[in-house]
Amino acid sequence: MSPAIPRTSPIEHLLNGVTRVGPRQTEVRLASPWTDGPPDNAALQNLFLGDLSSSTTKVGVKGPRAASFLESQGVQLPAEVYATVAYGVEGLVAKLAEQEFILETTAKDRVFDPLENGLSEAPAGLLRVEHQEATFLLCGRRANEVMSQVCAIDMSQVHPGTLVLTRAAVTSCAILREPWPEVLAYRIWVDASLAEYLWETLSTIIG
Amino acid sequence: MKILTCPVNGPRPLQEFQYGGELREMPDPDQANDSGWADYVFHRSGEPAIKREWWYHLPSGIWFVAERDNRLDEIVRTYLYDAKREIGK
Amino acid sequence: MNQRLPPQPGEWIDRSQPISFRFEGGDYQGYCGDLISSALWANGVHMQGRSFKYHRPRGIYSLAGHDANAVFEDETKTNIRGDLVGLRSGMDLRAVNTKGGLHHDRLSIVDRFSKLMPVGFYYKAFHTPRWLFPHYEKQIRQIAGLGAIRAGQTAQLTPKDYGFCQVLVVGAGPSGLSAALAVADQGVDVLLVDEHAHLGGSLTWQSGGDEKSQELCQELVNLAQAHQHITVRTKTQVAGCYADLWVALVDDVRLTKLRAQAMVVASGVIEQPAVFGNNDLPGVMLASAAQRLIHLYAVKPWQQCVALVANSDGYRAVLDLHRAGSSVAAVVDLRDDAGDCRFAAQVHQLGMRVLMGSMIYEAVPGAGKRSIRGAVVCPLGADGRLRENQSQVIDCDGIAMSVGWAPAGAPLYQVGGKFSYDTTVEQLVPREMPDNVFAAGRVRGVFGLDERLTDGRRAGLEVARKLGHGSNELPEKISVTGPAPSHPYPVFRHAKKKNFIDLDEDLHFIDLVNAHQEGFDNIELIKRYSTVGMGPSQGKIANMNSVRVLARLNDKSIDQTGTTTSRPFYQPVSLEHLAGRRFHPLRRTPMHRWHLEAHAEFVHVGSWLRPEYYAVAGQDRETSILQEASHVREYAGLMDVSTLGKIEVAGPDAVSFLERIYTGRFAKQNTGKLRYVLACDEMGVVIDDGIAVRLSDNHFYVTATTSGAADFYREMQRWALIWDMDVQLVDVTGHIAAMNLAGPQSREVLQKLTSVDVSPEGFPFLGVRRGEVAGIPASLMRVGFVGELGYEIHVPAGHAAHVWTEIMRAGASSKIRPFGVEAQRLLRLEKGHLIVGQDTDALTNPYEANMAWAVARKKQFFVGQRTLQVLNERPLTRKLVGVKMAPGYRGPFPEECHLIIEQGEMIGRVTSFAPRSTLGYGLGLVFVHPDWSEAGTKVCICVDRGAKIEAEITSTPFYDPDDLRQK
Amino acid sequence: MPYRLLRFALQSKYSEPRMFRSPERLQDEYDVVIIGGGGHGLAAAYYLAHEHNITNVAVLEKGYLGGGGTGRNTAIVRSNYLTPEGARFYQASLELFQDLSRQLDYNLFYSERGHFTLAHSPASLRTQRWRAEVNKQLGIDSEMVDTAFIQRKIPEIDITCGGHQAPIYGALYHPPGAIARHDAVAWAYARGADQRGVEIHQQTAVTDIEVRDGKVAGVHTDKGFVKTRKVLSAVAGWTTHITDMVGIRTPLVIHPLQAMVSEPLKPWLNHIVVSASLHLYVSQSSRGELVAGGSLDPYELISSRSTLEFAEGLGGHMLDLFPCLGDIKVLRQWAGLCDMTPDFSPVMGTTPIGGFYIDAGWGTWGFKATPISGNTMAWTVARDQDHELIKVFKLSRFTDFALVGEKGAASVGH
Repeated sequence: MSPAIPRTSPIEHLLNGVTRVGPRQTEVRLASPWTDGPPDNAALQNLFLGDLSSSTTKVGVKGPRAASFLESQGVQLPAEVYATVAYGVEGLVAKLAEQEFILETTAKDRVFDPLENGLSEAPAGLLRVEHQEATFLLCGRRANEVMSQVCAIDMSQVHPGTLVLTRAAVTSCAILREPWPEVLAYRIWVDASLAEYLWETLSTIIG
Repeated sequence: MKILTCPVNGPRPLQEFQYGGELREMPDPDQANDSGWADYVFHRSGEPAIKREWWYHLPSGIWFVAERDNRLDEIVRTYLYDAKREIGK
Repeated sequence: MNQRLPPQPGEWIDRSQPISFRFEGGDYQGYCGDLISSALWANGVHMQGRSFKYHRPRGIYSLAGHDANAVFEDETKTNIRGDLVGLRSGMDLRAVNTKGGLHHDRLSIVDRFSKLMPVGFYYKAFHTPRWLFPHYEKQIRQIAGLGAIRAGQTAQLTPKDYGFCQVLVVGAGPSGLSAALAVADQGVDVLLVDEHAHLGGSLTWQSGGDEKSQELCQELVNLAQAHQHITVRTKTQVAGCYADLWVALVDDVRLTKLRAQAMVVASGVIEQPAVFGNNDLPGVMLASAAQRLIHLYAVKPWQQCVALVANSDGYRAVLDLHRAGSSVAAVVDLRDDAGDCRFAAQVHQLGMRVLMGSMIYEAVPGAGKRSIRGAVVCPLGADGRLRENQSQVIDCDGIAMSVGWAPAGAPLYQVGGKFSYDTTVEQLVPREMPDNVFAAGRVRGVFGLDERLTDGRRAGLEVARKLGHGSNELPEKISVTGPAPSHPYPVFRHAKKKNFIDLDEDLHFIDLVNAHQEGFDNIELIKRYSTVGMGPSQGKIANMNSVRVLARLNDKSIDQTGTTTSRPFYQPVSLEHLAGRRFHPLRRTPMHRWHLEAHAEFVHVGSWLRPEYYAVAGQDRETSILQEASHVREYAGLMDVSTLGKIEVAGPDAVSFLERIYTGRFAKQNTGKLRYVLACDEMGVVIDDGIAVRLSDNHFYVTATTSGAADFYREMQRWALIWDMDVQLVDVTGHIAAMNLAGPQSREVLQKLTSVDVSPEGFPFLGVRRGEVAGIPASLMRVGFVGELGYEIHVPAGHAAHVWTEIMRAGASSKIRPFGVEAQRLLRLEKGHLIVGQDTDALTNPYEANMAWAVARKKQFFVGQRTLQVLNERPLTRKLVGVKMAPGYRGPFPEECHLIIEQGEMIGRVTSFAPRSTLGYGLGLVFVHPDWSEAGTKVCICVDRGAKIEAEITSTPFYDPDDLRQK
Repeated sequence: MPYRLLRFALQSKYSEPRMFRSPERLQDEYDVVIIGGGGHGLAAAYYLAHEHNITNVAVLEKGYLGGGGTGRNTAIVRSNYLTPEGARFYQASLELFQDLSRQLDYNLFYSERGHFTLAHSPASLRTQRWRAEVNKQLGIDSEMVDTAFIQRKIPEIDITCGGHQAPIYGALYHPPGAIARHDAVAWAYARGADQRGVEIHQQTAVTDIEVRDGKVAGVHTDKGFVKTRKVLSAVAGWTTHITDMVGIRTPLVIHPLQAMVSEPLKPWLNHIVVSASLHLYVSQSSRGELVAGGSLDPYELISSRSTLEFAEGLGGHMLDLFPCLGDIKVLRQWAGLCDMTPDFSPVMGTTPIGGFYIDAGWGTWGFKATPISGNTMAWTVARDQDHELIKVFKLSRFTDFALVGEKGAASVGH
C-alpha cells in the first residue's frame, strides 16, 4: 500500500525551484547550484538536469507469475528485456528480466494501489520488489556532452525507449533514452544512497 | 578498454564487469578424501589456455560464463550458465 | 639578432598577434602560433637548455616534439617542452636542470670529467665504504632529474570524456588525408587526428618551394574539413592504443578515451640524426627541424650552413634553406651517387658545392660550445671509413642533417603490429597487423608524394571494405622502392669528441660499444644498462641508431637484433589529464542530512558514510561515545543501520538454499521469527554474519555486514546458479532503510507510533512483525545485538527520514538519543558479540571464533562444511575469549592488536578493546592460545613502548550474562 | 669523486671485462639446472657456487637476464610483514640487501628511504598496529605514526586525500624500507655466479622436464637435452607452465601488475609511500623519476599488456595524495606478471618430485625476497632438505590446510 506521506527525494536539500519539463507535465525539481528558478524552454532545449524522485513512485514485480499477474491487473507489458511501454497517465513499465518488471509512475497517479493490494497477499511465484531509486532527468541538445563525460556507452546510438543498465561516473544505474520527439532526454535511475553523489557530479559537469 | 559481451546486455567495456575466477567442479564432499578436497579448495589449473570463467555484469547483476584465452586475453565466447549443461564439461 | 623571415606561404604564426615573453631574465617577442623554441630561435636564442648529464649547451634538434633538452619551467609548471608547447603571452621561463642559470651553469664542468663517467660508472663506485653511499646518493639525486615540482600548486579537474568513431585516421599528412577522404566518400564516419596545429603533415614544411605540392595540400585539407563524414581534431596526440582499439587521445584540455571500429595509421616518420663529433651542439639540427622553422614559423635557421645528406629529402631541404637565405656552404652527401633526384639536380644547377661520398667528422664548437663555427668534413674511403687525414673545415653556424627516417609506429606497435626491416628503404616497416588496423604512407616506407596519395586511398578503401562499405575492387598495394630514404649506418666513431646517440640521456657512441663489451649485447639489456631510449623523448631519435650500432657490434641483421617494445605514452601525459574529474562515489543513508544537523562525526565504511558518534560541544570523543552507550543502557537510543546489506530470498528452494549458504539450519524456523546467521567460505573462514527473517514458508529476508554485503550477495547469486535452485534473490540494501531503536524505554517509544502489539507477549524476543510505523509500512524485528530491549525497524528509503524524525520526536519524553557506530561497538563488546573482519581475520574459522554453536552438526551440506570437518579434527591453535582489566585499574590500556606475550612468545592478540565501558572497567576480546584461554587466567599484554600490563581472561558476555534485559 | 672512477680516466682503452659470458653450447650434464634467469634464479646460482661450492650449474633463461619480474617491479625492499614467519624471512632478506653492494662489489643503489603504509580507516589502523607489534617483537624497526608525523616527513601529502574519500588516519612507518636498482641486482648476481663457474644461457627455453620414477632425470630445451638430477624452477609468472611439465598442481593464479614512471624530477619525495585503499605505491628513483604502481589487475592474465584504466586510476590516486603533481607527466607504463597464492605467501622448497625444487608464489613481493630466496633455495637444493626459514612456505601446506596468515594484513603487498 503506497503511503499518503510523500517520499522524500534523497537530494531534497539540494533542490529549490519546481518546474514542468518540456513535453510532459511531471513536476521536475531543479538543482539550485546552476539555475535560479524554472528555466525557460530555451534552457530546456539546451541543457537541463532535473529530479523526479519525490514526484514518482516505483514498484517491482519478480517471479514466474510476475507477467501473468501484471497482465491480470491490466498492465500492458513490453515483450523484450529492457524494452519499455507507457503506463498510466505518465508512467512506464520496463522489463528488467524474463521474470522481472519495474513500474514507475507519478505519485499523484494512484494506479499502484490495486497492484499493491494484489502483491500484499504475497502469492507464490510472485515477489514484490521494493524500488526506491532516485529518478533524474537529463535533457537538452547538449545532454550527450554530459553523458560522454560519465558514461562509456554511446548513448546517441541507443534506441529511444530502451533501458540501458550501465555505469555513470563509476556508479551503476539504469538510463532510459526518452522517446520524446520534442527534446533529447535521458531518465536516470540510480540507487537512492548514491543519488546525492551522482547529482553533484552531473551538476558540476554542467557547471 | 577491452570489450566483453554480456549475453543479456551485449558488448560492454570491461569496467562494467567483475571477474569471478575459473569455473571449477566441486567433488562430492562425502566421497572426497581430505587431500582431494584440499585440491579442489586451493589448487588451480595450470598452463595458460582457453578457460571457462565466471564474469558478473555489475549494473544488471548477471553472472555468465566467458571462454577466454588467458594468455592472449581473447574472449572466445560468452553464454549464460546452465547447471545441467556445465556438469562434466 | 632577429631571425624572423618575411611572411612565408602557409606559415603557422599569426603576425597580428605578437606575444611578449621572458626567458632566463631576458625579454623577447614572438607570435601567437609560435612554439617556445621557434620563438626563442627567432630571437637568436640558440642555446635553449643544458643536457641531462654533461650539462652541455643544447638547442633545437627535431622541433617535432622530441627535443628533451629544450625544457623549461615557470612559476606554476615544470618540464615544459619547448618544441611541444605553444608560446603564451607573459610566459616567464627558465631552463630546467641548471645550477646558476642557463648561461652560468656551474655543472657544465661535468662535461670535462666525462671520461671518469663511462656507461654504467655508477654501478662501479660510491658503494664502498657502505656508510658513504647515502652521502653520494644525495649528491647524485641533486644532480639528476630535470624540473622541480611546484609544491604550491593544486591539480585541476579535467573534462576527461569518452569518444566513439567508426574509423580513426592517425596523421593528417598526404597519406592520412587521402585515406580519410577515401573512407568518408564511402559514407563511413572518420575521426582524423593530427598532433600538430594544422593539417597537411610534411606538405606543410617539406615543400622544397614546390608550389604544386602546397596547392595540393590546401586542396586536400579543404576537402577534409568540408566533408560531412570527417571530424577533425588537431593538436591531438594518440597517446596510447589499447585492447579492442581503445585509444587515448590527448589534447591541451582533455584525455578522450576513444573506441574506434577500425584505424588507419598514417603517422609518418621521424627524422633520425647522424652521429659525428659534437653532433649535439646548438646549430646542429635535423633538416626537418630547419624546414619547420622556415615554413611553419618563418624563422631563418642560420646565416650559413652545411647540409649533411643521404637522401633526396636532404636536397629538398637544401633548396628550402637556400630560399630562406641560409646560404649553404656545402652539401655533404654520404653516398657516392645521389641517384636520379630532381632536387639534387636543382642544387647542382644553383652551383652549390656538393661533396659526394663524404661525411662530417665533427662540428667545430664556438665559444663555450654554445654554437658552432664550422664543420670538419672528410671523404669516405671505399671501406666506408673516414679519411681523417683529408679533412677540411668549412665555416658555418649550422649543420642540417638529412640522413634517414624511422617510422612513427607507436600506434601500430601498441595494437600488436609487427615490424621488420626492409633494405630497399633501409627502414622498419609493418609486416603484421590486426585485421582492423591499416597503415599508409611513409610509416610503411612509401615516400613518393603520388605514391603516398595512392597508398592512403588504398588503405581508406580497405578499411571501408572491412566495415562493409564500398567495392571489393582495391587498388594494388604499393610496394616500397628505392633509392632508400635512409642511410643504413649514419654513425661514425670519433677519436676524441663526443658523438651522441641519445641526447636525452647524454649517451655517445662509445657508451654503447662499452656496454656491449661488458656483456649487455642484446637490445633489452643494452637499453637497461646504458639507459638508451629511457629519457623524456623515449628514444624516438635515438633507438634506431642504437639498434644499428648493436646490430653491427653483434654482426647481426636489424631483424635479428630486434627493436624494443613501444609502450604508451607516445608523448608524456600529465597526471591531470589521466585523472580527469576523479570520481569518488559515496553512499549516504536517507537520514544523512539529519545526522549532519545533529553534529555527527562520520566514518567511511566501505563506500558508505556512517555516523561514528554525535559530537557534543566541549566534550571529547570518548566521553560522547560512552554517554551514547550508557544512554542506551538506561533510556533509549536510535541508530541508523541502513547500511546493513538486505537481501530477499524467495521461492520453493529458499530454505535449502539458505541451509547451504549459512552454517545454521532454517527448516524448523517459524514464520515471523528471526535467527542469527553465520557464513563461511570454502576454506572454512568466517566471511559474514547477520540475521535471517522468515516472512513466509518460501520467503526470507536476510541481512549482511555493511562492507561485506555486495560481495556476499554476488556469491549468493552464483551459488544459486551452480546449485540450480529455484530461488529469487533481490538486493534491497539501498531501497530499504533501517534503524535500531534500543534501550529499556524503546517499547514505550515505539508504542506511540504503531498499532502493532509491542507487548512482551505480543512481540517476543526474536519476533518479527509487519505494520505501519508513523504511517509508513515497516518490518519490525526484536533484536538484541546491543544487549537491551530493542527493535530494528525497516522501512522504504524514501520514507525513512520521516520515520526517524517521528521516532526521535516520540522519544523525546523518554530522553531518546541517537547513537553511532562507536557506541554500538562498545555495547556489543560488552555483550561479547564479535564483529566479522575485526575480531576475525582472513583465516579465522568458527571454532577459533568460539562460534561452534552456530555451526549445525548434522546437516547435509553448507559452504565450508567439508573443510571445517578437517579443521575440527585439528587441535585449536587459538581461541577468541574475553579479557578484562581489574576494576579501578590505572595505567596504560591495551589497544586493539596489541599482543599477548608469555616467555617471549606471541601467544595472543587483542582484537577489540574498550578502556572505558558502561561496566566501569576496561574490557575486550582477544585471540589467545587455548592453553591460556581458561576464564581467570592472567595474561600479559605488551602495550606501546614495550610496557607489559596484566589482564584477566574471562567468559563473555561481560554484561547481563543471562541475557535478561534483551528478552 | 671516488678514486674508483680514476681508473677510467687513466686507462687508454676501456678495459672492463664481460660481466657474464655467453657459452657457445649446453653441456651434456649439470649438477643443477636453474630455470629462470631472473633475480631469484641468478641469486640461487650465485649462492650454490659461493656457499655450497656447487659450480656445475646452468641457468636457463628463455629471454634475457632480469627480463621478468626483476626488471618490471618497483624495486621496494621492506620487512614489516604481518606474520612472524613472513617478517623473519623478509628481515633476513633485507639484511642481506643492506650489505649486498659490498659483497657483490656492484653498486645496487640500495637506498634506505623509510616506508609508509598509510591507513585510511580505523580497521586498517588496527592491521597496521598488528604488523608493528609483531615486527617489534622480532626486532624489526616498525611503528605506528600519526598524521602529524606523516605531514612532517612528507609535506606535499594531502592528509584529507581530496576530501571526497576516507582521509589518512595514520601509518605504519618502517625506517629501513628501501629501494634499489632492480636490474642491477640480477646483473650483479649473474656476474658473481659467472665468476664462480656457473653457466648462464640466455635465449634458451625449457620445453619439458624428464621425470623417471618420481625423480628428475633431465631437461629438454630448444637447444637440446641436458641431464641433471636437480632442477630449480624460479620463473614466477611462468611457474604453472613448468609445474605442468612435472605434473604438480599449485594454487597459483597469475595476474598482471602494472606500473608507470614519470619524467625525471629534482628530488622531493624522500620516502616510499604505500596506500592500499588508494591502490598506490610510489617512490622517487635516484634518477628523479617517480616510480608508481597500483593493485593487481582484476582478472587472471598471463600477458604483460598495459591498460589505460590503470594509468587513469593511478593518476587520480596520485593527485588525491599529492595535489601538487597535476602537471607532472607520465613517460611510460608497463606490466609484469604476479603468481598469486591464496595466503599471500610464497611457495618454496622441495616438492613431491625428487630433485624438483620450486621457488614461486612471488605475487607482488618477489623483488624484496631476491637475496634470501636465492640463499635459502641454494641451501635447500644443495642439501635436498628445506631450509628452516622456508619450511612454512612448503607447497604441501595447501593439502594440509596449513596456510600462512599473511593475508590477515589484507593490504597491498608492496
